[in-house]
Amino acid sequence: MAEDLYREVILDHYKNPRGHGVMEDADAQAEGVNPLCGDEVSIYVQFADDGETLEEVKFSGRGCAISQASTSMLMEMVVGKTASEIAGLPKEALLEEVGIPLTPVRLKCALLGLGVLKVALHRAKGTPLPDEWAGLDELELT
Amino acid sequence: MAEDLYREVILDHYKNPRGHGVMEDADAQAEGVNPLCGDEVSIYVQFADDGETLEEVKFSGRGCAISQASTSMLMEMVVGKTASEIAGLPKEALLEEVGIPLTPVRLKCALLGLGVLKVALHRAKGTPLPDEWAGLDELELT
Amino acid sequence: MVVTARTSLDAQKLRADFPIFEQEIHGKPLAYLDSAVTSQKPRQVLDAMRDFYETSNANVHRGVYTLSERATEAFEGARQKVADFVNAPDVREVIFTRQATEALNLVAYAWGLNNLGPGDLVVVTELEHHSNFVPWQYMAEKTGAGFRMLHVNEDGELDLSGLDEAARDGNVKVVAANLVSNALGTINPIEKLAAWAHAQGAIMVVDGAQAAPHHPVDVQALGCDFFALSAHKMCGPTGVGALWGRREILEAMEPFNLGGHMISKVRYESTTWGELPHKFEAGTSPIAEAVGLGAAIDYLNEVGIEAIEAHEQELAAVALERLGEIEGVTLYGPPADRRAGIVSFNVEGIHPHDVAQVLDSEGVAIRAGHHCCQPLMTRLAVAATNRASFYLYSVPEEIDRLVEGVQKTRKIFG
Amino acid sequence: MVVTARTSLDAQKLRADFPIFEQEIHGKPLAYLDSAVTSQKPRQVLDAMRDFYETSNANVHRGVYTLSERATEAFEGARQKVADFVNAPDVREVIFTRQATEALNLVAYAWGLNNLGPGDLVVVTELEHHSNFVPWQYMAEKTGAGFRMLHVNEDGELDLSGLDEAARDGNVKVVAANLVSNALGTINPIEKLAAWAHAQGAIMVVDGAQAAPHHPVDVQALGCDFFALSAHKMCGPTGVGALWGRREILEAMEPFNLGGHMISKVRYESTTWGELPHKFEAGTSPIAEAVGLGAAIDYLNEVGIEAIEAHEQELAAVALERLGEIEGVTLYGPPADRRAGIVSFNVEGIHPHDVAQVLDSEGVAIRAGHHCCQPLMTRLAVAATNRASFYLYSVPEEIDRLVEGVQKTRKIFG
Ligand SMILES: Cc1ncc(COP(=O)(O)O)c(C=O)c1O
Ligand SMILES: Cc1ncc(COP(=O)(O)O)c(C=O)c1O
Repeated sequence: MAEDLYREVILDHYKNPRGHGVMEDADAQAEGVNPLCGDEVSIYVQFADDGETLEEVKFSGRGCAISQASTSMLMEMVVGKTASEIAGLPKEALLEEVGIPLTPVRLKCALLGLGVLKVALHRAKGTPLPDEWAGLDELELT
Repeated sequence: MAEDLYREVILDHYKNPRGHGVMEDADAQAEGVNPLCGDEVSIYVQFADDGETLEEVKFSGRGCAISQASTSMLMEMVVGKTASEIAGLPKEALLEEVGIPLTPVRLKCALLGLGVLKVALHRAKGTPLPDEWAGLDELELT
Repeated sequence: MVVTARTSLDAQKLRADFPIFEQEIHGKPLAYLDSAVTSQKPRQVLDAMRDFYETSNANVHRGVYTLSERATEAFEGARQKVADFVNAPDVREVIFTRQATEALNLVAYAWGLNNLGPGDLVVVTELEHHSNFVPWQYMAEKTGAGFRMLHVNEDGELDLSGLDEAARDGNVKVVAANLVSNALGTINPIEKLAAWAHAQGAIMVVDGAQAAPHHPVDVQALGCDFFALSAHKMCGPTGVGALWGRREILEAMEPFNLGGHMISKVRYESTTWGELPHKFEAGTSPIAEAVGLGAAIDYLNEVGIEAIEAHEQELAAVALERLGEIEGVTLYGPPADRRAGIVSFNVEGIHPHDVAQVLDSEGVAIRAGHHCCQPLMTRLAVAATNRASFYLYSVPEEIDRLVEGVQKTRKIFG
Repeated sequence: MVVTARTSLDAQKLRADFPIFEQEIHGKPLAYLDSAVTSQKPRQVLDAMRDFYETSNANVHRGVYTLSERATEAFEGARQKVADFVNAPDVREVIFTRQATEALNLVAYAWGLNNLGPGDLVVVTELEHHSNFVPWQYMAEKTGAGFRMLHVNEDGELDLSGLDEAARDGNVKVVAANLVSNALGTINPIEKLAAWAHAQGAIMVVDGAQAAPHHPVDVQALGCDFFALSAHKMCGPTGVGALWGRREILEAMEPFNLGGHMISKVRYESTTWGELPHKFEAGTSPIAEAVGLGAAIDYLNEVGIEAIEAHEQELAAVALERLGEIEGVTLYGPPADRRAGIVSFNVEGIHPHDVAQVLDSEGVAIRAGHHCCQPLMTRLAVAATNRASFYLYSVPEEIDRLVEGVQKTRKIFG
């Protein structure tokens, strides 16, 4: 049973996170904490010359396999997309990638990175931050 | 059943309270309220020349049959006694006079007058006011 | 023949849901006419709580394991039921408290203490229960704000013409009123009070403790900013109540109780608060009790709040008429068609405690006292009243027994 | 042959009192190792509450009628049980609250807000649960008082040598500490802290939430001024807790929540407070919950608190040893002979949430998180730990399953 919870791809992203690191002089940046588990994620974005397209993204942080793997997967998903595309990215798209059943508590872990990224873009570009992200009600998006 | 609750003597004291009235220039005085029922009793004492013996007592107030009748009975009991005798008067003595079974709530009604009298004597003569009267914990003895 | 199409309920049948009626008091069946103070509980509610403890008991929100998920689902499900019950726009606006009293204190402390000051005014009504009176009186004193009371007329209804006078001496910041008075059954015009409050720039705080069990509630239609209720008066357990508050206000507010769960980050240097509703729910919540409240709401919805209200008003009308026929009985409050299922009265020359005591010996439970409304008692110039109050399980025979009991009391004291 | 004469309990037999163990989780029997967060409830407690609702439900103190008298007797009887349980000198010193958190807030608000000011200091410990940390931090900030934290050493035990340094910068007015740490199981030297506090003229506030369920409590021997506990951690229901406070202090204090029941006289002009304990119990109390707490205390007394503590310490010692043998496992807290039945640990490279998730799939419920002790987590330089905690119904096989689960987690993440 427990084996199904952590598919190989999750464990792989957890152990070998993509885009892991810190970016100096990022164009957009935010960090978030899931105070329930202590998951922490910081996300850094560098835009392409059009000032819209995400050219490079990095994340740092620590936390459970779900939060770190899903953020790693997110990094792969978003490069090359525009800020407004990501603002409109439904959480289901990420959850599909993650691909394991998640209880409400773990859902917050899985969506931490996406929430932080949306906040970073909202701050840098004024992209909308719909109310549903406030629904991640335990997140402190600072 | 209900008939047993209100013995003839209680009803008699209630309808014809002994010592009912107000005393100007009383030597000792106090009033008390039972905030649960709104029973109110004021007691006035005049001492004999020895400054110790209760020569005259009066009470005024309003409230339920138990509180008013028991205070009326108390008036008859205490005339001629000294302040320290009354300070030492156990509540059981009054309750025996009242002579009906009382639930904890009604007990507070029945003992209101005695509490007020003890406070009046305590103030005027410094007679002891043992902790058990604080046990009438809903009483505001002002 | 015309049949009036109106929702109705079968109180005699509903009684079977309430185990308490299976006993006798002093050899007589229990006639419980004190539902305004606390209601009896149907089996459905007791079962829901027991089932929670036996299958799902765990702390909420924090556990990764199955029991805790189940508990969280049950608890948050109850929150949704409360939100729907009062027509809250957002479930996060519903905060679980101990009871209505604590809900009102939450507002008085977390909003009042931080927003009131000299030159400001708090306006309450003469009909208030101490729980919506004393917190405001206290906060006014603590902060230097003024405290004003809106009076009632002879019928025990608010005299709204006094509002502008109340506002004369300062800046009205809070208007606090109950929707239904527990002492007289008066139904207050909250919509008008709220409109007036908002015109003054004040918040409107509604004590819904006596309304929620008996009267359809729509916080949006009322136009209020806060609404408080208690589970134990609406077929639910003791130990839980709820506060609904307008989101913007709740978000801008300081927290009340502090501790576990209501925080985001705790550092030696400083602490940041969690999101709604958690910010206001410090410590372990009354979890099983919230589940019980949810089950009570299900029960009330099934019976139908409108049907409950109509049933109670019918009983109150009969009681008013029958008691009014007894010599020496004074009735308080508005006419039958403008009141909830509450009947307050006095019997000449007989203290309410004595009336209630005689009634108890006949198995009839009514309230005798100031009903936590001393300012109103002062206005009525009485120390106390007798009060009979009805609920969905009340039946007309209980009114017969009430009337007979009052007559008997008069005979004993006659 | 020598038989050691020591009270002991038969956990396997006691389990039969707890209906929750009759179920399976993911096809496995439930191993509930999260009792530090909330305990499971024995049938005896659930029955007592149900019986109350079915036979005696009414509001307390105010009713003249039979049901209300019965309810009052049950409720005040529960207060007496709490008083005896903590060896309070006077039953009126016991105040029912929602939980330990609210009990501590009561002190922080009603005492702290009115007695602290610039130049004063509040001292808490690094081991505090947020519920005995944040209220003091907040009140210090509100009143301008200073806020100091007593640190722990490597073993997670308080370093009392830091006390005088804490006192250097001001007038210590409050010392707040738990008797048993929920994060590490540390048992704190309250007697010493209280003596030091009193020497400074400070009050000693003890968070007993984690102690009361597992450890004999004598507030007089501890020498503290306040002691807080939660029913739900000690086989009782959610929704109720208790504060014990020293009578002179309680009497001199302002009230906390305001409203019905806690008053003496309410007038438009001013209000006077009721006597202890009512002054601190505004509104309808958690009546059935208090009755449940009383039944829980009866249950604990029957089993024997000393036997419970010995049983848990035995389990903790085994768990520490077995977990310590697993590669990559770090244990936190004091040695087995100086701690309560709580075991906090981490597994190298695996986040506690992942450990707990794998364990849940094996039917083993443990806690993963900061345990509402973020300042301590900062000190330990971890975001979270795994925590297994035991109670009277915990059995050694559950430790086997815990150990196997940890090993399995390591394999998955290996
Ligand atoms: C030491 C300690 N203090 C306080 C609390 C808070 O308890 P409650 O949430 O019941 O108020 C807990 C419970 O987690 C605890 O373990
Ligand atoms: C109108 C009103 N407000 C407030 C209260 C207080 O309710 P609780 O004691 O449940 O907080 C009551 C109950 O008596 C009430 O009738």
